[in-house]
Amino acid sequence: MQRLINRSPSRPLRIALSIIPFVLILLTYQISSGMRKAENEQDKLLPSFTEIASAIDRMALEPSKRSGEYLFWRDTQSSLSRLVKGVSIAAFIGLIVGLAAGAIPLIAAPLKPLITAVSLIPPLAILPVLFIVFGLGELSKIMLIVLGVSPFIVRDILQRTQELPREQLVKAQTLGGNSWQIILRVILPQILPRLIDAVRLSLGTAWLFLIAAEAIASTDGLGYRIFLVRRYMSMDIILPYVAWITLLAFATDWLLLQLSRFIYPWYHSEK
Amino acid sequence: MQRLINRSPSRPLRIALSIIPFVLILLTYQISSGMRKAENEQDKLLPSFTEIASAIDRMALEPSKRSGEYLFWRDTQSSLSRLVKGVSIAAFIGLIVGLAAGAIPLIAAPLKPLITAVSLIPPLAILPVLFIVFGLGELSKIMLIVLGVSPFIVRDILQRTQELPREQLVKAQTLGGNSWQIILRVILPQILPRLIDAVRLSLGTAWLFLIAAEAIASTDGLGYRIFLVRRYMSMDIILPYVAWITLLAFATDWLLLQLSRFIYPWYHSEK
Amino acid sequence: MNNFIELTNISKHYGDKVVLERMTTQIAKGEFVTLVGASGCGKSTFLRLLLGTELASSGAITIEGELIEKEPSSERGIVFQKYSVFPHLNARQNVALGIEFERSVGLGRLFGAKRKDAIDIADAWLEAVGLSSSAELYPHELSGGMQQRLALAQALVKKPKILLLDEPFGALDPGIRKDMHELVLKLWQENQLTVFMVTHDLKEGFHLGSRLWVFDKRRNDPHAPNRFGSTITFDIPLNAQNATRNHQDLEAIKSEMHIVSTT
Amino acid sequence: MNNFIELTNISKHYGDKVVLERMTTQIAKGEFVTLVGASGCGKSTFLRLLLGTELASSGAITIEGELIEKEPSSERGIVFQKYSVFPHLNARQNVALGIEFERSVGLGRLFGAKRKDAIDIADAWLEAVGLSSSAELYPHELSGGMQQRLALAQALVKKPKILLLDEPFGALDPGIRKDMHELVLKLWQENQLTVFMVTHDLKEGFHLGSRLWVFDKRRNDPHAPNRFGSTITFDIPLNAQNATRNHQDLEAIKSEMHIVSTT
Amino acid sequence: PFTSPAAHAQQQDQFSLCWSIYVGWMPWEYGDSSGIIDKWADKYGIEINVVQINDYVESINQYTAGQFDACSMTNMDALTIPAAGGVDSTALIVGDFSNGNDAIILKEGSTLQDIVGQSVNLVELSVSHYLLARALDSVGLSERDVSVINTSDADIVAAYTTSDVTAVTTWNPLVNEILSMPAATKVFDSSQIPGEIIDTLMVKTDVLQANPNFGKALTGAWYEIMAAMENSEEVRAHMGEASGTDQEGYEAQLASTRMFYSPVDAVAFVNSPELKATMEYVADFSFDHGLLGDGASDSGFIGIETPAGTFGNANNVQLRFDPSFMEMAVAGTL
Ligand SMILES: Nc1ncnc2c1ncn2[C@@H]1O[C@H](COP(=O)(O)OP(=O)(O)OP(=O)(O)O)[C@@H](O)[C@H]1O
Ligand SMILES: Nc1ncnc2c1ncn2[C@@H]1O[C@H](COP(=O)(O)OP(=O)(O)OP(=O)(O)O)[C@@H](O)[C@H]1O
Ligand SMILES: [Mg+2]
Ligand SMILES: [Mg+2]
Repeated sequence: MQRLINRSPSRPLRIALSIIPFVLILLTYQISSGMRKAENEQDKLLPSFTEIASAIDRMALEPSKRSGEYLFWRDTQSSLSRLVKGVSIAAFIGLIVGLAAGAIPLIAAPLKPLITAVSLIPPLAILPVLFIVFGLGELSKIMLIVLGVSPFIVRDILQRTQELPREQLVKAQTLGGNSWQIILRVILPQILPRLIDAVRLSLGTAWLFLIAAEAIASTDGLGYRIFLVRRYMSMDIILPYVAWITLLAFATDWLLLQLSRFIYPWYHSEK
Repeated sequence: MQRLINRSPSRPLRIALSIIPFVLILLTYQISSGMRKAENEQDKLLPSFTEIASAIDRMALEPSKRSGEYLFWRDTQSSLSRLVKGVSIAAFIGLIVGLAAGAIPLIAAPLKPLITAVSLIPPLAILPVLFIVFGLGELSKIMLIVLGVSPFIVRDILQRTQELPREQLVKAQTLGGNSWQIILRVILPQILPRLIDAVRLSLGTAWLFLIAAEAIASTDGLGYRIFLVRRYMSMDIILPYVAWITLLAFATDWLLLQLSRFIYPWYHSEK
Repeated sequence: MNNFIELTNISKHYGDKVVLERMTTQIAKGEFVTLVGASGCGKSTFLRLLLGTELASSGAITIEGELIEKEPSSERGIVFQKYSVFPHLNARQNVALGIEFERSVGLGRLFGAKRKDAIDIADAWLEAVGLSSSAELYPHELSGGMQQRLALAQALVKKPKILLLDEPFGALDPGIRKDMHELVLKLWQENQLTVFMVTHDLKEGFHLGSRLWVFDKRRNDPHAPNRFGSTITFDIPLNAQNATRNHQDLEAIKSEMHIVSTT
Repeated sequence: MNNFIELTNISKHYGDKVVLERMTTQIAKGEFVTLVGASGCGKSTFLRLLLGTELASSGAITIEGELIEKEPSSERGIVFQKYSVFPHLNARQNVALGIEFERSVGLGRLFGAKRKDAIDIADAWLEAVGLSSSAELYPHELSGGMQQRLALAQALVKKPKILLLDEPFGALDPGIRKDMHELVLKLWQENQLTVFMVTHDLKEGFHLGSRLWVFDKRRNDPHAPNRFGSTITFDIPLNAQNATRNHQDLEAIKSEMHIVSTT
Repeated sequence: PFTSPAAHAQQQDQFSLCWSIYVGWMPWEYGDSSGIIDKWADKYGIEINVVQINDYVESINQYTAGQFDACSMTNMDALTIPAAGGVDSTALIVGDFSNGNDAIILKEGSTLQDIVGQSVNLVELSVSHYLLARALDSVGLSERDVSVINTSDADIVAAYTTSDVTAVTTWNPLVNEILSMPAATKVFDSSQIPGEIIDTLMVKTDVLQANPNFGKALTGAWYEIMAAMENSEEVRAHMGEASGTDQEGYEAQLASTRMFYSPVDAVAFVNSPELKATMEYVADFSFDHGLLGDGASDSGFIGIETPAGTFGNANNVQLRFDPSFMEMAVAGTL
């Protein structure tokens, strides 16, 4: 009899084990839903799977009566485009600021305490100030994401830059590189895969802020739809939307990882 | 002339440099506020420092007419108590689940995909379900924090546990330890300082969820007050509250670090 | 006494990669086997088979006639190059841990008189490895050499039949190494251990061992480097008396290994 | 030729801790100085002073009569034990980098014919260190020994006057080391370098150097170990001819160092 | 927790009520903190738990999901959330109607017609949306003539300060805040459709039927609070502070609210035939915007019972206006 800490499940067992919790959750849901439906046929809190399916059908496969659009896809597209823009800007800011501060001590000195302070401010609490600076259009939604995730990315990149082996920077100097050349050819290319890591870590927060932003003022988007239909408690729409967001979050994370593995094989085999 | 990447500011220069951005921000604020006030004396968006001071005075130093309480301090107390409870529960869950899954492969198999999925669900989108499961009392606010941060802590602790050098576990086995003893005497004590790290990293998110929870169902707390006065756009109250939250977040982080340094000196000199 | 440990046709492969190939040998009780060989040739893998953290792909290992336990156990002690001691315990606690595991099944922690007892034993072992004055220090407060001394004390407190050492002094200074050699030889003799020690330093292998093994591939397919595994290519009995013989062997193996490692 | 590098009364301390103490010496052009000494005695610190990443607390270092530059520059090449090559560049790019820095001030990157040129030079150096067939490989695809060869090629492409080596072979296998020794000696002779090499392996020091320095504390205050710093306690001229002399020295220093490192 | 209290409610002696911060519902806060509700609950031998929920929609959702027996909401939300979700609800108390509390405000332009082509920020599918639809209708326009941007009520004041926003429809105190800004013209408000936006206390019909004492206690308490509120500045100051402003601010909101301080007025309002007509408008609007559920084939899919008669499907009545408890208050039999 092996010790518990030494026993690993075989591959088929592992797959079986990993499915079980999901099956259990679905079962629990179905039972709870059935119980509520038995009491109130029109209960909206826990819709049956048929209701959810018909809601998906309505949102994703039939054009909306009012606008003729496939709402689900339009929401997805708007949200993803906001997410991508917001995260890209945040990544760009994170890269520039984090790299500059990480590589140049004279920049780190004034920036570090400021970044710490900014990262601690809850952006949702100062929305009005954000509105006057960025207005209320697409920009403000994107900027909320940027504000939500860029402090994290900046801090992360700053730290990763400072973690690069000192030896490399010394070596680059003995090869005659000046500061700019070293940043461009030694530090930057090594930080890029780490930037992807940082982006992956911050995606959850980005989704959070995206949904919050779409709840503030919007005419489409996954977060918009969730908050809109919340007004009449259409959980049959909310639940598949949430599941979809979860799936999208998972997919973006996975894609970024594959991308990074593909472009930066040296980074992934280094570890 | 030294390369930029080699030049570090002296200590006094560094302090001076780190103060500059804050001074600049305050100045920008004062000028913007002045400009808005010049246009509309009643402007509430960017209150003058005197207005802010008088709001602080009113909230923190004078008892409320209605309840006789010092609102600011009561809000602080309520929020902090929720935060501490929520984060403690999340840390506890994170420790137990993360440690068990990290140390015992048979537990990791079913749990890992589930944890990944749960960590990707945006809790804000399924608020109605959460409130129904946990009610609307103190519990729901605390649970929202727990749901918001425990997936992160679980994943982090799981990873940290698996990162402990394999050699240590082998060594412990050659010393005759069984799984339970090894978890108790070798893994757990080494994970505790890492738990403090994880908690520190998750404090920002915890504040976010606390504020969200207080905005929805609460009768006191820092988030509640901000939400309450937001409809009157009382920025003279909101801004000092936000600054206070930022300060509290900074202080809790700092305290945790000191605590960890004090209890686990071996951990901090290891790195 | 002769067949304390027996290996019969042991092979080990990871997927397609053959690491060890058909090894058959016997080890007598009380031998000090030193293992040398190029990096990646499978020395650590061999120790892991003896330790029980890996299973042989084929073949059998017996100790005193019984099949080896498939998990690490207290009859086989180990010291790695690094991470052999627990950073969260001080020197004394590190050594006492093995006793606590044995005597407190539930908590793995002793109290009161039992604890006192365990501490006494631990202190005796710290004394034996020359760490008496550092009993209260944590590993991070000890030098590399002191940490390895501690790891030895920690392993020996369980009175293992077999002691496995995987480049225990690989990270130490030459000066300090010499002391460690003396210590290991002393502990080996005093505790009637059977020792397997991997080293990168041929001279160390000759100096310490009562028997030296060179691991190498007997066959090599340049187009499929993973096809063949290592085995014991030299098995040299050593003893302190015939130093000249040893010296000749050293030179012979040196040139041999040179070829191996650059092909 | 005699006073290529001059050190005058060099001391280095970190806060209260004195690491190096009043070192005065001269090094001729083309010497191969090997540095040995206990761990932490200040060998790397000494190299850092020569390199310009640290400033001496007092005293002066001159090269060809001029005060040393206070920053690393391309006249002083370096190879560390690890991290000397850039993981994101393949072998050829690693070597070409030094040329690109020189010929493209703005981007540090060459294109077209200029790039072709740089690649040719890089390939010649890869050839010189025996890495021709690995030009397209990334460091993580190279063995430890190949990485150090690459690091040497990368440093030498800048034609430095001084080459600093900080335990360049510390992480390599004994077998591979031997090849590296030959390579370093070859490069030293072919390029008329002045070499400073730190090593933990006394034999290596004797074998490679034209001059061997032992770093040690001349004085020691047991109650204040930080009070006194190291300096050059032995300065032994070596040459391949008088091997016996060298051997005696080796034994003498060995026992000496043993005492040093355990006090 | 997923099972709601039994659909066919039995007698119980513990009840819960939720309310959210709004001018017409602040009396619940006062009733709770002053002990008036406890007093009336004691009188009928029951216990009433009063819970404040900041987020209005969340409070209705929680009520609809079965967490509360009673909840304060508008007539329209009562139709589209609980009634459409199969939770048969009765308007136990009709406390007031909006008489200017909800308004359309333009930055540029002085008449409603100027709104054509503008984006209007409002809480979509709320009474603001309804008000906008009614207003447009009144001048021969339709929703197609504007574009609607869903904007959270919490952010609408701040949103108005940005140049992106040119028109909003919202409620008090947000209306008063926005009107205090330099460029803000009120072009339409709820006083022009009086009696259509009604603030009520909804109670689950089955709970009420099984437990008339719950209805009596609430009604009794409400009108005691009303009396105190009408007569005491101090009480109004208290309510003002609890809603995050002061007495002055609160009085300003009251000015545009037609409070039914006396049950007589409320009873008369509920009994009038206009109520049925109002609910018809509301049902039309809700149906047009898909708020009555997928199954709804027309605006009468859900029956609405008023003293003046039932609108829509009499076999699927889910929303009832029942003046009987308020009548007891008139008669003094509570
Ligand atoms: N778990 C594993 N999966 C696949 N290959 C492995 C595994 N463990 C070891 N190997 C491979 O087996 C070979 C032998 O490894 P091992 O660690 O035993 O070598 P070693 O002789 O101890 O080398 P070194 O001197 O560098 O410690 C190596 O090529 C290694 O890549
Ligand atoms: N930046 C620093 N601040 C403080 N002390 C330092 C610093 N750098 C080195 N030291 C100390 O100076 C002493 C000499 O360090 P150095 O790295 O030069 O030793 P070394 O001889 O190279 O040792 P090793 O053989 O282990 O590489 C050590 O005791 C070290 O702790
Ligand atoms: Mg090994
Ligand atoms: Mg060194």
